[in-house]
Amino acid sequence: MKRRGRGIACMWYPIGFTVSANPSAAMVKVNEDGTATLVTGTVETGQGSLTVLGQIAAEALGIATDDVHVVSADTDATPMDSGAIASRTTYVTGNAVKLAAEQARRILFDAAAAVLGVTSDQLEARDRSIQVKDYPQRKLPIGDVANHALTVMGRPAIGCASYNPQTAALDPDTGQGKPFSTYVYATQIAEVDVDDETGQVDIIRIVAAHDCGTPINPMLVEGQVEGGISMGIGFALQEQILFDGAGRQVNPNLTNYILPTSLDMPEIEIDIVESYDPTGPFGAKGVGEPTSVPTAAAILNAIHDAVGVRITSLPATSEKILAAIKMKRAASGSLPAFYRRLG
Amino acid sequence: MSQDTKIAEAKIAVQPPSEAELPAHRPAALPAPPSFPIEALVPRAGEQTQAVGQRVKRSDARAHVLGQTRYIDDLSFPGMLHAKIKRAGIAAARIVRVDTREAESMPGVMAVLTGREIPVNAFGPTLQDQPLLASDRVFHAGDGVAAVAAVTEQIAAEAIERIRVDYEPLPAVFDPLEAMRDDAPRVHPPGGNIFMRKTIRKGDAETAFARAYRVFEGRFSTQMVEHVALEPHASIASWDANSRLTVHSTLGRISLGRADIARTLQLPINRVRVVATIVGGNFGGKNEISQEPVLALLARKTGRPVKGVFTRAEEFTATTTRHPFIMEYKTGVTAQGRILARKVRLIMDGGAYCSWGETTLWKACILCSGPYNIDNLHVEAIAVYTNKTMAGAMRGFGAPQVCFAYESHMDDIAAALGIDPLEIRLLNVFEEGSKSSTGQVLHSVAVKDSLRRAAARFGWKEDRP
Amino acid sequence: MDISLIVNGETRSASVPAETTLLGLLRDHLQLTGAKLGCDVGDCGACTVLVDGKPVNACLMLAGQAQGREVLTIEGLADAGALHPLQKAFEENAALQCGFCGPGIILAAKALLDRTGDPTDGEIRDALSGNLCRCTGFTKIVQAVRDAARTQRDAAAKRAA
Amino acid sequence: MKPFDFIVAHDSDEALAVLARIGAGARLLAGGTDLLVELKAAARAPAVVVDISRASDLTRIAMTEEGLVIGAAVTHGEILDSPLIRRWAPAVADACHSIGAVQTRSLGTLGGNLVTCVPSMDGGPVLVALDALVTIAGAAARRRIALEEFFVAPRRTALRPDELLLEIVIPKKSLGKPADFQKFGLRKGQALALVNVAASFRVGEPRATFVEPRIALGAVAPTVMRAAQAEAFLEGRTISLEAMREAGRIAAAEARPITDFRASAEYRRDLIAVLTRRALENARARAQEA
Repeated sequence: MKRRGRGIACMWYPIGFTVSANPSAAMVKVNEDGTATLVTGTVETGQGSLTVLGQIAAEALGIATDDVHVVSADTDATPMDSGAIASRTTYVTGNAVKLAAEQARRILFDAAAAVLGVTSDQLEARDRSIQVKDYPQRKLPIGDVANHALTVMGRPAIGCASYNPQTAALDPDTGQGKPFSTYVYATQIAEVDVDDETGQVDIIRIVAAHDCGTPINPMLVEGQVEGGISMGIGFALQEQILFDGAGRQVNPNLTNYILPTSLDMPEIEIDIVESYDPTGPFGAKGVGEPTSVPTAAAILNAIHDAVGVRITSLPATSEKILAAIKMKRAASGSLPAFYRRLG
Repeated sequence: MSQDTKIAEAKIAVQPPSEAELPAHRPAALPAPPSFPIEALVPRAGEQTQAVGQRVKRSDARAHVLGQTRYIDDLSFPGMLHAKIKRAGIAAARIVRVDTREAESMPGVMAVLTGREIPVNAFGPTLQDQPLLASDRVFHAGDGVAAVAAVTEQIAAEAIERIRVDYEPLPAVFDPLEAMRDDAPRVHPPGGNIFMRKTIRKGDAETAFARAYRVFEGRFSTQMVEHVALEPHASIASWDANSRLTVHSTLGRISLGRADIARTLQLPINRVRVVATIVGGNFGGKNEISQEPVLALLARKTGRPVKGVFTRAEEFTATTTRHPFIMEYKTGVTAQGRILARKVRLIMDGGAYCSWGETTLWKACILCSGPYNIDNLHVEAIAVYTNKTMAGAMRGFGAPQVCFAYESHMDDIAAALGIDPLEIRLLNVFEEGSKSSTGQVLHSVAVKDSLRRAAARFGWKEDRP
Repeated sequence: MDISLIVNGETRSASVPAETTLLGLLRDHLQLTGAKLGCDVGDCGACTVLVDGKPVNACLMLAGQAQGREVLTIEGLADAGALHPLQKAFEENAALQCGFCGPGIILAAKALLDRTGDPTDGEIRDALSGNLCRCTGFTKIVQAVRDAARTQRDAAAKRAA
Repeated sequence: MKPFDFIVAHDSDEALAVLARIGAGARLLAGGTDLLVELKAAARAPAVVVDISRASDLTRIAMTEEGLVIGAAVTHGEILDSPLIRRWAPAVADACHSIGAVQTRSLGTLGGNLVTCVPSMDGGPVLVALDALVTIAGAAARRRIALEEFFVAPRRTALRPDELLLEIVIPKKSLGKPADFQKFGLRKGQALALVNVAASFRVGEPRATFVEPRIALGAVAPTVMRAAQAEAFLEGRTISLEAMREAGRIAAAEARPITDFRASAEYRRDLIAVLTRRALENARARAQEA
């Protein structure tokens, strides 16, 4: 029969490389009509990083996300970036983008200040305008300002910046130090049914509460969580590279390396935990990797809750689970005749 | 306004030709007419311009749904050749002889390359212990031993079957615990198989165990898994008239990829250009060069662009994987469930090469105590070579492995003490200003919130049926 | 051998070796690179196209088998004037991340919606079980298919009214 | 794939003529979902691939005097869409639905599934449990044998090099017979069977006994096997859960599973016992619905 169980797991995970420098640089060019071009050396590998970076540039310039065009991934044209790795893009490259956009914005403020008769630090960029703080009626369209900076002042509004997260070396004997600038946190709870005759696990649902600092784009944060969980499910229950006695892989194909399919994925409920990291761009941290960190633990704890067996080696295949159930029954003396005969 | 939008707004009207104008059979090479995006993505003037926190559509979504995103394998250049790499298929051996004559004589084969022809035949983000093509010694079965460029992929595939390699088999080791023994075969002689150690020591774990209400022990292990990005590793190498190399590649980190390509080919960095399009999935698996210098050398030999696309089998056997771990935990707690001390021993199976093993070992070492306040902590983490597929960067760098262990262990402790799994976590987790395993003072700590919100959403405290 | 077939509503022909797959014909000879090569043995579904309205793995079909048949690839899904409701829903939901599985998934979903106007989540998941996706966990993909089905039903109801 | 020639056969006679002419150098392609995978990995290509996917006499589903006839080149998708099969042999549709995913079922054929004859095939057990027959066409003559006799060994059938599988016949007596198909794989989508079991029986009057029980097992022997001892145990016995459970135990004991990287023999035995009981339970439920 199917037995229901639930399991919880929480985790912490750092943003960026361990101690070592991992800078990103970025360039933001405000065009003479107020649109902008962001140039970044990162590579879009599916996370939506270019969209998020565009949003950060747009927010800093007070324009719409679609006003920003993002150029990426060409070493001849784009500045240094440590890459799409270590959940660092939103935080590290995002900080670089924000700094670059702010540099460009400073030029716009300088241009607007003279026209509006205020000092640069009295200005803000909002709603496609450069305006006097607290006096929204005193404003200039951002395109006019950019054009003025370019054609009258001869100072195109271009900003370049780089960012490297702050870390401190670890003591080689004690490991004490500051290996990362910041961390994210999460909890996932899994609900499962375990068939106690076959060991098969049905994951009913997973609730995931993730902290990523400010979610720059909640829809993309959800996408990361959902995808990370699917990878975590494979890690928990199905996936493994197997070797023969001579060190050759037995299952190097998608027939026998068992990925979760659409039918294997449960309902996922996501809660983005409110949080703000003052060191991140607009309070953001990151979300890519941590989404698949607690999934296996939550599922394995749920299996334990359902049928009382602790599987200590992944993946928790149905065969492993059934063997553990049988062993438990044998140990408790309540071994059904069914198993006694076959055993 | 983005470039896409300009195209969209222009609403290029293409009138399809009438039936009568169309020839019944079009020549095969004629590309299909492109579809055009329809509505503009730009908000109307006057709409709020707040960008952060918005559920903005992805900037690549339109191209994705139209099938217009160009991945590396969707590109081709005039005269382009196709490369295939011959894989060793043996886990440890000395390469006695590589006979490429039959392959070279096949019609359509334009060039063959072996490891000896690579200027600097070693790479790796920490230790440069990995050859691009094995030249003297094979370290795992997925090592490449020779490469072919041919006019079609089919001919290249057949040509590598006709390359004969004589091996002198060497003793191999596959189990990390066996590999740690002094008498084990050495994966990279003369060095030993333990290629890295990390330690964390904080407080005094042994003394704290002695005063603990109970001490729990657990041993956990995890398997080797593959990233399985749907898009296989693919690259195209071509040279221009000024001997400048352009590599279109699925690399997820082009800045460092370029440096590696330049170094292995002994080129000034400014003579190398790396272009990535949108990568069809990474998850850590596309953060290092793989075949790019090999393709570059084949392209230089032939004077033609050379494309290489890994087969799905190569994705498994010749690219990095997730590190398997063996994790031993010992935890001392009070009767109320507060953790007094923890001791952890981690053994990480690196496979044949270090790759991103150092950062994986470090992250596992730092994170393995969990998001918990533990004053007395001792972690020993060891990385070991074996003659298996190399492990490398993969989503979480050791964190999913140790989380499985520390959270399974936590539930076992909770069950033994009769404490609710949620409560024991709330009792021990970090708060704002907590000190981490490395003594770092933590800020913007949200783990308690995440526990409470997940529990509320799930209905953890509601009566169970 | 000479192949003639209808691709995205147009008659196309090509002369290819007999061992050419339909996927090879589309990508290498007809320059339609929307269908992707992900595994080459029918496990991943990235090469899914519709042949006479049915989803097939183009890597497991010889070009010769498609002789005279109607093939729909992702490039032919949008009408000259509008995105297909599935394309619109996938875009709005950010249902694709790296996008590599997308053309196959959208076409598999189209085959489902052509047969079933109001599919259950179970039917949607069953229809997509031949398309592996490593990025999304399928949550937003299922949502997008659901949304597209509703859009189509609403449009049909409007037409009927 | 290595080069080969491609010929389209419009009916079985054309295909047989090619086989007669070229012999073992020719391979028949029905759906191609197995054949192309094989050819992509093969060191040598066949001389000719003969496409029978549109052969007119291999693609029919029809009710005849003898029973329900399914052409060898009928796809799994067509079986799922067939009201005849859904009405008279729903367990066959269930088995076909469990094969691969929709893409596989669009191309893959029932005949191909049987002829490829891998131990884990899903089409075989359910048809054996329904006492299906197959018609084999040769250059000179046709012959009909029980499907059970058709399977010889892994990847080997009773077909001679100059013969082809023409059609599958579910005999009249088995139409509407309560039956069920159970499969256990390593995941829910695109699963290969670790074990599959099909069971059928008729409900005897007046005491509700098992009549003509059939239990066929897949993936636990070189080819599809009948659990003869379990069937004998059930024959004439009053239908009960305990009897079904015991039949499962007997079937598990008489199976000959192997250990491979997918699962151990012991686990497969455990699964047979469970799946056999569940197949019998579901067949009874179908009988009660009817």
